[in-house]
Amino acid sequence: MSDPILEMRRVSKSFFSIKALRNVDLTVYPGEIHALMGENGAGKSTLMKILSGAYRPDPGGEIRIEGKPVRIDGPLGGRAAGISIIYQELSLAPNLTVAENIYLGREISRAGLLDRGAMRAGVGPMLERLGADFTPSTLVAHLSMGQRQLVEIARALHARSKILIMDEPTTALSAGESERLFALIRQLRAEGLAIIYISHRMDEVYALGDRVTVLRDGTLVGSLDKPQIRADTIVRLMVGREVSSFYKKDHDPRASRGGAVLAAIDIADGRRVKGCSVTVHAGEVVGLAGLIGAGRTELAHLIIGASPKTSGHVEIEGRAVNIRTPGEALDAGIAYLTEDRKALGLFLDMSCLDNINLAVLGRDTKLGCILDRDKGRDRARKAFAALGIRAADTSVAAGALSGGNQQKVLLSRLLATKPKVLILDEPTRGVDVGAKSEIYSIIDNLAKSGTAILVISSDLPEIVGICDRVIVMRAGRIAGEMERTATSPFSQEDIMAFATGMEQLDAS
Amino acid sequence: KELKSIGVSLGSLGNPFFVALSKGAEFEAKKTNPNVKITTVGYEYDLGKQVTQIDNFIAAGVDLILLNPGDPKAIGPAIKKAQAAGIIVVAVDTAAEGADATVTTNNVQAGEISCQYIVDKLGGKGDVIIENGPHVSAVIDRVVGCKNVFSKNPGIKVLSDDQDAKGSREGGLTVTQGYLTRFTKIDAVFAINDPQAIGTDLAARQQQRTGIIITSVDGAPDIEAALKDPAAKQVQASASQDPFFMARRAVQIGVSLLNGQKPASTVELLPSKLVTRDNIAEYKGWTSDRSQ
Amino acid sequence: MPPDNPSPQEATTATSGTPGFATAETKRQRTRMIIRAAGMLPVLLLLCVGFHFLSDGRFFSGQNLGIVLQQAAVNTVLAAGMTFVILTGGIDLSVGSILAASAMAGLIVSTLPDIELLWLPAAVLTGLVIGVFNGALIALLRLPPFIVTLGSLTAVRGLARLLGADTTVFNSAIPYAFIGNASLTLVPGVVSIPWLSVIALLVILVSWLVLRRTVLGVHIYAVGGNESAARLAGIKVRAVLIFVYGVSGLLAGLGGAMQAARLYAANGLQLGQSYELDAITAVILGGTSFVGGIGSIWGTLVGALIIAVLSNGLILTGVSDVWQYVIKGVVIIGAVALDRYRLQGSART
Amino acid sequence: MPPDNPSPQEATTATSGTPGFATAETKRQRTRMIIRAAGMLPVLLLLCVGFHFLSDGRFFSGQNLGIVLQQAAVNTVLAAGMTFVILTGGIDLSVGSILAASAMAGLIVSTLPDIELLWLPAAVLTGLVIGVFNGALIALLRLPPFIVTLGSLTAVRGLARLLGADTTVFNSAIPYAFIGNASLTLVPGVVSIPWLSVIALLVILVSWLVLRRTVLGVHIYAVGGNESAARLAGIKVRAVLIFVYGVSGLLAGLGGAMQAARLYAANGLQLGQSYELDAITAVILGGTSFVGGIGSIWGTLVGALIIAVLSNGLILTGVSDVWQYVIKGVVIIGAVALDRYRLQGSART
Ligand SMILES: Nc1ncnc2c1ncn2[C@@H]1O[C@H](COP(=O)(O)OP(=O)(O)OP(=O)(O)O)[C@@H](O)[C@H]1O
Ligand SMILES: Nc1ncnc2c1ncn2[C@@H]1O[C@H](COP(=O)(O)OP(=O)(O)OP(=O)(O)O)[C@@H](O)[C@H]1O
Ligand SMILES: [Mg+2]
Ligand SMILES: [Mg+2]
Repeated sequence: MSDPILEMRRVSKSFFSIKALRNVDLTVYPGEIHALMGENGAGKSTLMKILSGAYRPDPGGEIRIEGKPVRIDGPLGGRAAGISIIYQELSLAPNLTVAENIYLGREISRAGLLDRGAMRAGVGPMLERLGADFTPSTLVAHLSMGQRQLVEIARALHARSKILIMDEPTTALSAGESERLFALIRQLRAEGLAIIYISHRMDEVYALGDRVTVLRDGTLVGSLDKPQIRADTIVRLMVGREVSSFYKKDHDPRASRGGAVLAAIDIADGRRVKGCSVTVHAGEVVGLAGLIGAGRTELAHLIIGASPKTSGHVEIEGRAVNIRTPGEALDAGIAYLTEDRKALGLFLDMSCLDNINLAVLGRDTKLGCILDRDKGRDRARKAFAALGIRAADTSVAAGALSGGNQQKVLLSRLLATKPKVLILDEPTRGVDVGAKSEIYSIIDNLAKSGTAILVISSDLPEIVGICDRVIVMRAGRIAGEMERTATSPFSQEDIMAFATGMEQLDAS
Repeated sequence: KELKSIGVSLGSLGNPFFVALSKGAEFEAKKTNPNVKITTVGYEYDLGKQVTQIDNFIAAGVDLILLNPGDPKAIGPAIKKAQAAGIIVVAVDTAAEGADATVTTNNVQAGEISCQYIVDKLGGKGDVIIENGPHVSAVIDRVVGCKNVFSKNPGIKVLSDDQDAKGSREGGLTVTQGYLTRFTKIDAVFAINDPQAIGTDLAARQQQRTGIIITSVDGAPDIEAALKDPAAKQVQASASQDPFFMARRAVQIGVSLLNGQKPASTVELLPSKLVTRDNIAEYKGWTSDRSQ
Repeated sequence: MPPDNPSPQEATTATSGTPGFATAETKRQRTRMIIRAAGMLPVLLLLCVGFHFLSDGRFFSGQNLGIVLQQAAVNTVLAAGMTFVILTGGIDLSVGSILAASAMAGLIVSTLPDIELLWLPAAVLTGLVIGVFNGALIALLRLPPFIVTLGSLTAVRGLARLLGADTTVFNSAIPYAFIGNASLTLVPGVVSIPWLSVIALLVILVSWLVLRRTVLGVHIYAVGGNESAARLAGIKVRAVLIFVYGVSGLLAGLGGAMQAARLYAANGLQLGQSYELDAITAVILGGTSFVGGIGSIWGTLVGALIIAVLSNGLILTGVSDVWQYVIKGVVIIGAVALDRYRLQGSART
Repeated sequence: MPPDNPSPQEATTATSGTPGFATAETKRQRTRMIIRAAGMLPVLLLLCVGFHFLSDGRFFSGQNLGIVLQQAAVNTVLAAGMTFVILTGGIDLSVGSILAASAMAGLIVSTLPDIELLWLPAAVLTGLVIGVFNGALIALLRLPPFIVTLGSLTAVRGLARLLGADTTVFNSAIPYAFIGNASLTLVPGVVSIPWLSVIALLVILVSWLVLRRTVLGVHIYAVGGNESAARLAGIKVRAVLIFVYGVSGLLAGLGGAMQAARLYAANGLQLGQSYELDAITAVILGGTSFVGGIGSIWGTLVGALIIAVLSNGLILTGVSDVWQYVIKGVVIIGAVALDRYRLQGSART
């Protein structure tokens, strides 16, 4: 093997007295894709931020690039050292154009004046290579999450660095876009780049990883070479125990299946959703699949009254209900888990207690209006136990939890309303394997108890693994629907065919 | 009884008038007792703030309060409170209900002589403007005085009297720019104080409008300069006040009250004299050396 | 725009694998909580002690403390309302003008025969109506709070002047005048509290109750913390916004009534000028964040007291008017800087 | 929300599978862009025409337009600086006080023999120094802009008064007085523009150049749009913040110089009182968002003109002082409401 391009030795990092990393060693060779894995909060992003210069490590460690010790001072230092990074949290300025964002911090200028034309021209080929369907002069605010992710990728690639770090780059990408990205990554590997790839999705790690390094609680617990990369080994290293069955589907939809609980009929918003009907029965888990931008989130928003419908109506247990606001949806028994838990779900500065109780506070009053905190505390404590939320206690601010635990807190808020219908939008986005399997079993248990569940997901194995029925959307319309039968479970390929429109070609 | 400490609450200390007033008070108080402690504050035309300041003076244990009341009547209760704490209260520049004594310029008379000058110059006939200012009692009195004179002369037509030029040069300039566009013929402007008068003159000069007689009230240093300035010849007169002397009188009266001597009258009105371009040479302004 | 650093409690991810870790964390967190709750209290005490020495021991006299409390009262009431507004991430620039308009309305009613006793509700109601109007514009038309309340700062000032036809309205026999100038005696001859301060304290208590012990309070914090999440969580964001601006208006009206009772008079122009700045300063000194969602009403009380102590102390020590400006400005910046330093490493303000 | 700089290719978000969809979308967006670029211009024109009729055709006279331009000049300059600050998500409340201090400094220098010609640079420099000081406190100590500039609003006001020992400083022979009162003749006897407006226009042009055509400009927008993203991209966020507050201070200093040349006098207390509100109003009327990152300098110009037209028009039509307050407030709210209505369905402002 050639000489390592990057060696990190005894790197530690503490935030006030919290040790996020303790003496971590990492060695990366040119021309390899090095997967970095670990539970939420294990310290993966922190390690990478040290490398990119966003954080300064505690004294004592050492970073060598191509054998030479380097000190990385600030983001500019990271760039100078030949490192580029796609951060886990999108870090684009929404008010600037795609080209401006890609060139941010290293603009092309002539005599102090910006050369926008050169910048636009400079990013064009890169966008083409990524298969982007937007132009360099589009405002980032007008892009969807997936498209923004592409901009981030373009920015990282554009820097032409020796080491490329990707921190969960596919969380907002659909299968097609992901595939294109993987092809590109392989091509870059062939060009001799070292790529550090962080993901919670096992299939991606199998597909790409040449080597896997696993972190747990801020320490390095092991490195695996290609032949050793097996799900059970990785998971054992990450979690420290066996996680037996990953997808859990014990409920029997036919046994508990009652009438339709949710019937959304001919829903449209006049823009992105064009007449969609969806029914979900009691005790059934229905998947809503589709490419990014197919309009699944928007459909859910229309159902719960978060955006105004131009046509269609919603029936709950056969009765038409008029839903104009999310509050009315909750009253009608529909709870919605947002895909963007930081921006639209949680109150990061508020305690878990308040976050969990927020939607049902009205039930906790005494003397007409005074809050009965004990009831809420009780409910929160039960939720912590039931969903296995790991935090010091219920008074911890929600923003302090790891991604998986935040997701569970948000889920607890919905469950507290005892909904008849639960709409889960990307319920496991950015969540580690341990928490993922826990969320699956929560979904399974809810179905068993008769809740009607609609799962919107871009993670096809997940849809196949947990759903009884799947509805596929394409460009704002329902493109197809498949039911699982004992004899013919639907496959990822079937879903993709509907999602991309291939099934029409097949038929003709 | 010796005057040990004195509190002064004035309109706004950025106004040279009140600065001269506070200097006069300081001069006289120091003459009585060189170690006297003087606290001077501006209430920025906020009644609540002035009452607060009086409370603070009571807490600080002053012997005498010199007051330019924000409102003649409204300040009454606060004055009673101070008096109950054994403090002598003397109002300056504006009368105040219940004060132990009041020393003011006769603002009505000041408005009268300033506007009489306009009437005389115009021969009792013409279109004039009363350029109003902040609605405080001194300003209201000046306008009353001015209107007294104008209403006696049927040939005088008041074009407008309801614009607030904020008592400042800038306000005078801005408001007059509007007036000059609105009225094609203006023979005279009475501004309620000197800065407004100068602002008025600036606006007129900017638009090359001549033949406007501008008068005002105050006799401030900048009007002195303007009255001597050949370029500003439209500024013609100002009814002078003497803040330095006013404050000295107020302190004098306060000290005698402190020693149990009642003044002949509780209200002392200081007459205003008209300063014009003709007599400006003899005028002793606010900043002239007063330590004699 | 604040740094948006990780929140203080960050990092209590308490991975169950590390025992002892969690408890140490909890302890530290608790200490930090206490420091934060104390907020600007140390600064306040420092100022008091400092002024006591500089004023030859006049500061800590019963009489002077009464005066300070009384002077803080109106600003405390306005700042309490402002706290509600700023907690939702908004701002209310119109409180000074509302105060003037309410005081005018109150005094005018107090001079009418038969209904003179209604002057107090009239004043408070005037404030409430204007506040709700502000709130409706902000919540229903989704206009920026700064512009709406700036507009009413101007328009309501005009209204206040119109009400009294630009004169001072005066009524030395105004009913309930005792709230403006009398004190509530607790221990006869020893301890008595000005009624104005009693009212201010009651306002703070009720505000605390609403913010911390009712559903509405949690909703206010939620709207400030994350408005779109609040909407998705089923909170009636518009109603909450109308409520907070209504409260701010109502309390400005109450402030107007207090001022009227204190002065026996009101003037549309000379009342409440730039009170909004004092109220906002009190809120921010008290540690409430402009971003919304973070802050406490007790902090606001401390902030209002700091401002009152500063005004009183500077006059007590005989600092000249001009220097009072300079010192006040420097102390305000200094206090926040000190606070930032004290809380270093912890969350945004 | 999104500002100017509309890109025609915009909006190609459409999935390639839906032809027709894309073009409809593009069209709608393009219309919206044009409407948005026009901003408040329709409101401004409406006001002008309205006042023209109400004032018996006096509004659109060459002379009156000159007056309006001149009266808008100082506010335009302050608002230009404020635009830089608000674009980063901050606020500068101290511009009025800085203007006063700068004017004082300038006038004092103008009365000193030998160096009287230096009064103009002295004024501008005074503003710059104070502005940089604000910026340093905000950027280096990470204090909230509102509190820092509120503190300097007070402290610098004190400074301005101290400079002149609380008197009005005047100098009827101040050098370069022509910039305050004379006009630049373009077509002799027909078209002439007040020098004050020429300066204001230059300031707007230079601001536009900096904001839209330089690297620094992009960085300012980036800091306002997403501060942490800007930091991660290697932008020197602190330097940017110090720069914008420095610019705001410098332009306030220039405003002070303009005011001094116009009035031949300065008074530490009276000059520039509550100018910050006018400047902020102009910026917000111009469509710049308080959140930062969104807005344009041309909008600010229109906003400043609206304010000037309103003041001038109300005097021209002979509306009394009290009613001017009411009408101004209502028009400001109405203008923003109209704008919101016009842009309905599009993103946040
Ligand atoms: N800026 C910060 N301040 C304080 N603590 C932090 C900060 N950033 C991270 N941490 C803590 O450091 C630990 C590691 O976090 P990190 O983001 O590196 O985890 P991760 O492995 O990337 O998790 P995920 O898979 O959820 O992205 C966590 O306990 C986190 O709470
Ligand atoms: N805030 C927004 N502004 C502009 N366009 C948007 C916005 N949100 C979504 N879109 C666009 O609307 C279309 C449908 O989006 P929607 O979020 O409903 O799709 P989705 O199938 O849920 O995909 P995702 O997985 O990205 O949420 C996409 O083309 C997207 O680009
Ligand atoms: Mg991470
Ligand atoms: Mg979605």
